[in-house]
Amino acid sequence: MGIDPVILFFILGVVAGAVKADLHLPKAVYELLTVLLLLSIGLKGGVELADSDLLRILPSLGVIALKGVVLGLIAFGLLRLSRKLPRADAASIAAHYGSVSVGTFAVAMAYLEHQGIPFEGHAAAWVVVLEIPAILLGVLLVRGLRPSIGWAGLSREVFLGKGVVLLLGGLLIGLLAGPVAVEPLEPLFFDAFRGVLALFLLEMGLVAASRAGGLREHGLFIAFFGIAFPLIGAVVGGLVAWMLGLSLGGAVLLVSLSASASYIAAPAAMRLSVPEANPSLSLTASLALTFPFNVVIGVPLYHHTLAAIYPVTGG
Amino acid sequence: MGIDPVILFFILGVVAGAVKADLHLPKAVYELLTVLLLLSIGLKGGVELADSDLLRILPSLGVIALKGVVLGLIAFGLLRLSRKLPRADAASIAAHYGSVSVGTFAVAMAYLEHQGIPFEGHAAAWVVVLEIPAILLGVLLVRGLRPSIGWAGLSREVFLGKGVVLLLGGLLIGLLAGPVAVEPLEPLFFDAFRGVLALFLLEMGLVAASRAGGLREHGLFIAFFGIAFPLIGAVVGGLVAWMLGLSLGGAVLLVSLSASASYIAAPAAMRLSVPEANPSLSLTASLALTFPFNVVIGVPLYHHTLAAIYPVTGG
Amino acid sequence: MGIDPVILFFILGVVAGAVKADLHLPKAVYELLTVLLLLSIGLKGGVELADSDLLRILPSLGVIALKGVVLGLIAFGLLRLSRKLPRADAASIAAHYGSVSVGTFAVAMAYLEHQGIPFEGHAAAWVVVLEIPAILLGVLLVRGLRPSIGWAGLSREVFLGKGVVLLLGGLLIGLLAGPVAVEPLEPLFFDAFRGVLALFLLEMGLVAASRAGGLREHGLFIAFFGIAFPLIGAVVGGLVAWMLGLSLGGAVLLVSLSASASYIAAPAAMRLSVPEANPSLSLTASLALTFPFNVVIGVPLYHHTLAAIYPVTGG
Amino acid sequence: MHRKLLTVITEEALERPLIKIINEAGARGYTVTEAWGSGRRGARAAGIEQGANIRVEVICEEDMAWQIAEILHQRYFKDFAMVLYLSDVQVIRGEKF
Amino acid sequence: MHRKLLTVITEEALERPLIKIINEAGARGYTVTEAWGSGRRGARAAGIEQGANIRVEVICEEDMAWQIAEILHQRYFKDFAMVLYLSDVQVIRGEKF
Amino acid sequence: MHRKLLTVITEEALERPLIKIINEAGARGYTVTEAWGSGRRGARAAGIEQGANIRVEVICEEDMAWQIAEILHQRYFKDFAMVLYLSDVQVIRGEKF
Ligand SMILES: Nc1ncnc2c1ncn2[C@@H]1O[C@H](COP(=O)(O)O)[C@@H](O)[C@H]1O
Ligand SMILES: Nc1ncnc2c1ncn2[C@@H]1O[C@H](COP(=O)(O)O)[C@@H](O)[C@H]1O
Ligand SMILES: Nc1ncnc2c1ncn2[C@@H]1O[C@H](COP(=O)(O)O)[C@@H](O)[C@H]1O
Ligand code: NA
Ligand code: NA
Ligand code: NA
Repeated sequence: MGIDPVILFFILGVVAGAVKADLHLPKAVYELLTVLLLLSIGLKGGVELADSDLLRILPSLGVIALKGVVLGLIAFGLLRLSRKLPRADAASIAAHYGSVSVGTFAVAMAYLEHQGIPFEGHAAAWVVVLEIPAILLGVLLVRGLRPSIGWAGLSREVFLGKGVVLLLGGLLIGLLAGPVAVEPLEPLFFDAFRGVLALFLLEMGLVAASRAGGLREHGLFIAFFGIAFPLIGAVVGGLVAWMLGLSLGGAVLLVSLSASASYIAAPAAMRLSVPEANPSLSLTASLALTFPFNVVIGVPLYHHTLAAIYPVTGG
Repeated sequence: MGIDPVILFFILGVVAGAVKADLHLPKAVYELLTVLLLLSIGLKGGVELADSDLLRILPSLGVIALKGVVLGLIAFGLLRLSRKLPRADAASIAAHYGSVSVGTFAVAMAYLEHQGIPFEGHAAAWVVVLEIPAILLGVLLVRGLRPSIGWAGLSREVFLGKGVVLLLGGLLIGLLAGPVAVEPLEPLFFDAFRGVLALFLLEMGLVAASRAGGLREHGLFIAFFGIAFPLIGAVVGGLVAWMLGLSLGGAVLLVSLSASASYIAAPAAMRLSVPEANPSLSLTASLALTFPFNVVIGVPLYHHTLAAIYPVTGG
Repeated sequence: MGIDPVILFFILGVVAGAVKADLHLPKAVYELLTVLLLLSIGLKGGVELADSDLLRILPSLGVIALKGVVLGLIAFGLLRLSRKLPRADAASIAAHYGSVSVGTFAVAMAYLEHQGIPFEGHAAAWVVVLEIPAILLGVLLVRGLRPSIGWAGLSREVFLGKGVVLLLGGLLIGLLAGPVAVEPLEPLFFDAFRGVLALFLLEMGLVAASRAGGLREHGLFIAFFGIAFPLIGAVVGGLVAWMLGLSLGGAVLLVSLSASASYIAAPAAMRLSVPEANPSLSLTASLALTFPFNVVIGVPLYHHTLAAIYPVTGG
Repeated sequence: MHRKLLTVITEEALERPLIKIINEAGARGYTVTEAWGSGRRGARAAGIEQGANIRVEVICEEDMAWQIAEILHQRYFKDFAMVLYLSDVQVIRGEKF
Repeated sequence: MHRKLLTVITEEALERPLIKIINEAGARGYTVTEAWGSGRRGARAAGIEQGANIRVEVICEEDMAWQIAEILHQRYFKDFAMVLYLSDVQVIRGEKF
Repeated sequence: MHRKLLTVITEEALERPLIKIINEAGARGYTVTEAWGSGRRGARAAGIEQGANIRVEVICEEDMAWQIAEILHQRYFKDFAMVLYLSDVQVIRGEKF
C-alpha cells in the first residue's frame, strides 16, 4: 500500500503556500470542485440508500445528530472553563466543532476505498444531519433566542446552505433514479472523484498555509485546541459508532467526522448571527490546524486505533 | 427505465432557486459547461457525419432552416393578432421561438440515449441551421432593413456567436479527424457528457427559478404563450420530420428543437439590434416557462405522441 | 493516421479569433486547464521516473539545463548583431526563447502518443530544468547583478512560479506514490488529458489571433525571428538529444522544447525584473508566431526530419 | 444636477442587508463591485471561507446619504469591516434621482 | 492638473459601442470595471443570459466629458439601463490627458 | 471628516509592490478592484499572459496622498501603464484615517 497521492496533493499545497509560491486556484474552480464533491458524495450515498432499509437507518440518524449537539456543548464547556475567550467566541468555535467538514469526510472515504475497507453506503446522510444542529446550538448559547438576523434568517442560512442542499439533493437523486440510471453520470461524478479530491486538497493546502499566520496572532491556546479537541471528538464519535453497531469502515467515517470542524456552513452562519465573535479565531483553528491534522495524521490514526480495539461484531 | 437523473438535477435547481438556497455556479463554470456541451454535440455529429452522404443531407438542412423562419412568422402573427404587445416585442419573441435552445437539444439527445432510441447522427447540423434565420427575421420585422447596429454588426453578432462557432467547429473537427482520431477525446467530450449536462441543468434550474418573478410582472399572457407556443412548434416540427422521412429518434429531436426557444444567441442579438424590445419579456418566457416545460414534460410527451402516430416508414 | 483533432481545436481558435467571433474561455477555466496540464504531465513523468535509474538521468538534466542558457545566449547575440533592438528587449526575448513552453511540450507528447512513438518517461523533468536558467540569464544580460526586484524577489518569481511548482510537485507525487496508487487519479489526470489539451489549444488559438495585431506594430523583423529562431533552437536541441543518446521520441520532445518560447514564466519574471523591456514584443513573437508555428508545422516537421536522419542507435 | 455619492466598502456577507437598508431609505438605485483590501480589521482577500469586500455606491440627495450612512454605521461599524465616505457628483439628466 | 472624471454605469452589452464613442471623442483612455446593481430598470445581476453592468471611467477635459455624456445619453438612455455622472479629480503629472 | 482619495490604475503585476509602498507610507488601509482599459500604453485586457489592470484606492491625509503618488510616479511611471489622481471625500466617523 503506497501513500495515497491525494494526501500528497494536500502537502504540495501546504508547501507551496508556505514558500509563497505563485499558485492559486481561481475561486470559480474551488466552487466547482466543492459542488462536484458534494454531489458525488450525495449521489453515491443515494444509490446505496436505494438498497437499504430506510426505517432501520432513521433512528441512527437522530442519535448522530444529537452527537453533534453534545460535542458542541463539550467544546463550549471546555472553552468557557479555560477562561481564555469571551462567550461569543467560545460559542462560535463550539458551533464549528460540533458541525463537520465535508472535505475531511471525502478524504476518509477515499482512504477507506484506497485500503479496500467497506462502509455503510448511506454515510453521506450522516454529514447532512451533523452539519446544522451544532450551529443552531452555537447561536442559542450566545444569543439566547435572539440571533442578529432573526431565526428565519438563520434558518435560511443554515438549512439552505450549499452543503445541505447539494448533499441532500444528490442523495435524493441517487435514491430516486437508482444505480442503473445513474451509470451514465459515473465518469464525471464517480470515476473522476479522486482527481477532483486531489485538486480540492491542493487548494485546501494553500488555504491552510495562508491561515497559518493566524496562529501567531491567536496564540498557543487556539493551536492546542485545534489539535486536542479533534481527539475528544474522535472518542465521542467512536462511542456512538460502537453504540450504533457500525462496521469498522463506518466507524472510521463517523470518528473522522466527529473529529472535524466546519469551515463552510458554520463560518457563514455565525458571521451574521453572532457578529461579535471573531471569525478569524475559528477559521484559523479549523483550517490551519484541525483540517490538516485530520487529513494527514487523524484519518489513518483513527483507522489503526479502531482496527485494534473496535469490536469485530460491529457492523 | 427509472427516471433520468439529469432531469432530477434540473428539478433540484428549480427547488433550490425557489427556496432561495445559497447555491449558484460561478459564471465561469456555466461558460465552461456550455462550451463543453456545444463541442461535445458538434464533435459527435461530425464523427457521424463522416459516415454519411453529405449531398443527401444538404437539401434537408435547407428545409429545416426554412422551418425556423416559418415558425418565427407564425409566432409574430399570433402575437400581433393578440394585440397585447408592441411590434418590437412581438418580433423579438418571434426571433427567440423561431430559433432554438441547445440545452433542450442536449436533453432530448440524452433522453433518446437513455431510452436506447437511435437518431440521425448529423442532427447537430440542424441546430446550426436553425439558430440564426429566425433572429434575422425578427430584426427585419421591426427594423425593416435598418437594424440599430447595421447589418454588418448584426451578422457578426449572430453568425459569430458562441453557439454557431463551437457547434460548427466541433462538426468540422469530427468530420475531418474521423472516429478513430477522436477516440482520445472521448473521456472528456463523450463519456462525461451526461455529468456535464446534469451540472448544466442544475444551473438552468436555478436560472428558471430566478426568472419566475418575471411571470408576475408580465402577466398571464406571456405565461400562456410560453407553454402553448412550444406545442405549435412541436406540430410544425413533426410535420417537417415526417416530410423529410426522419427516423423516430430524429423526429423527437427535431420536434424538441422546434418547441424550444433560444436563450443565448437571440437575446444577445436582439438587445443590440432592437433595443426598444423589453429583454425581460422574451427571457422570462424562454427560461422560466418553455425550457422547464420541454425538459420535464415536453421531451417525453413528444416521444410518446410520436411513438403512437409517427409512420414506421419514417427513417 | 487522420489529423490529430487537438491541432484542429487550435486552428478553430485561431479562425474564431481572426473573425472576432464572440468566443472566449473565462480566465478561471484557462487557469484550471493549465493546472490540469501541468499536474498531468508531472504526474505521468513521476510515475515513469519511479521505474528509472535516477542517478543515470541526473547528469543529462544538467546538460539540458545548460542547453537552455546556450540557446538564450545565441538569441541575445543574434538580436544584438541585428542592431534592431535595445539591449533590454534583446535580453528579454532571449530569456523567452532560452526558456520553454509547456503547451508545446503537451502538444508534442500528444503527437507522439497519437503516432504510437515511445519516449523517455521522465521527459517532464526536462521542462522543469529548462524553464528557469534562461530567465536568469536574461536578467543578468541587462541588469548585470542588479535586477529591479532584487535577486530574492527574482528567485521567488522564477522558482516559485506555477510551472515549476506544479510540474515538480506532480513529478514528486508520482514518484512517491507509484503507478498503482496513482491509478484512481487516472480518469481526471490521464484519460481526460487529450480533451483538456484540446480546450487549452482552443484558447491558445484565440490568444494567438488576438496577438496578431502586435505583428503589424512590431514589424517584419520580429515576425522573421519568431519563425526562424525555433529552427535554430531545433537544431541545437537535436544535437543535444543525439549527444545524450535519447530515443527518437525523446529527441522529438527535446527538439520541440528547444524550438519553443516561454509565455508564462518568462513574461512575468521579466516584467518586474527588466521593466524597461517592452512586454508586447516578446509576447507577440512567442504567442502569435512561435507557438502556432510549432503546434501546426513544427512538431510534425521535427519528427519527420529526425525520423530521416536521427541515428537508430539513439535510445 | 448635484448629488452625493455614498461609497461603502465592507464585507461581502453584508450585501443582502445593505441593499435592504438602501431600498428602505428610498434610494433609487445602487451599484456594487467586488473588491479586496486592508484596514483596521486586517487584510481581506477573497478566500474560500469568506468572501472578499464589496464596494457599494449610492447616488442620492445629501440627506438620504447621511441617513443611510448613519444606519449602517450604527448597525455594523463595531463588528464588521466597514468604510463609509461621501463625495460630490454631478448627475447628468438625473431627473430620476 | 484639474480634470473631470466621467463615470458611466450601464449594460455590459454596450461595452464595445461605448469604447468606440469614447475613442472617437478623442479621449486618451478609459477604465472599465465589472459591476451589478439596481435602478429604474430593475435589478441587474450577472445572469447567464445577460451580462451584468459595467462601470466605465474616463478622465478628460470638462468639454469632452459633456460631449461624450451627451452622445451616450441621446443614443442609449431611453432603451438601456444607464447612469452618467461627473466629478472633479486632480490628475498627477497628467500631461497626457 | 475631509480626506483625499488617491486612485491608482495600473498593471496587476504591481499589486504587491504598491501595497508595500502604501503600508510603508503609513496609510491605514487600501481597497483594490479589478479593471481593464486603455491608455497611452495601449489596450490592457485580462489576457492569459498578462493580468489586466488594478484600481487601487487609498483614503488618507492630503500630504500622505501626495507622498505616495510621488513615490509611485517616480518608480513606475516611465515603464508601466499607470494613472494617478486625487479627489475629495468626506469620511464618516473616520477617526481612524
Ligand atoms: N484608508 C483606506 N483607504 C481605502 N480603503 C480602505 C481604507 N481603510 C479601509 N479600507 C477598505 O475598507 C475595508 C474595511 O475596512 P476596516 O473596517 O478598516 O477593516 C478594508 O478591507 C478596505 O478594503
Ligand atoms: N441611484 C443610484 N446610485 C448608484 N447606482 C445607480 C443608481 N441608479 C442606478 N444605478 C446603477 O446604474 C444602472 C442602470 O440604472 P438604471 O438605468 O436606472 O436602471 C443600475 O443597474 C445601477 O447599477
Ligand atoms: N483618460 C483616462 N481615463 C480613464 N482611465 C484611463 C485614462 N488613461 C488611462 N487610463 C487607465 O489607466 C491605465 C494605464 O494607463 P496608461 O499608462 O496611459 O497606459 C489604462 O490601461 C486605463 O485603464
Ligand atoms: Na465535529
Ligand atoms: Na423553436
Ligand atoms: Na526554447
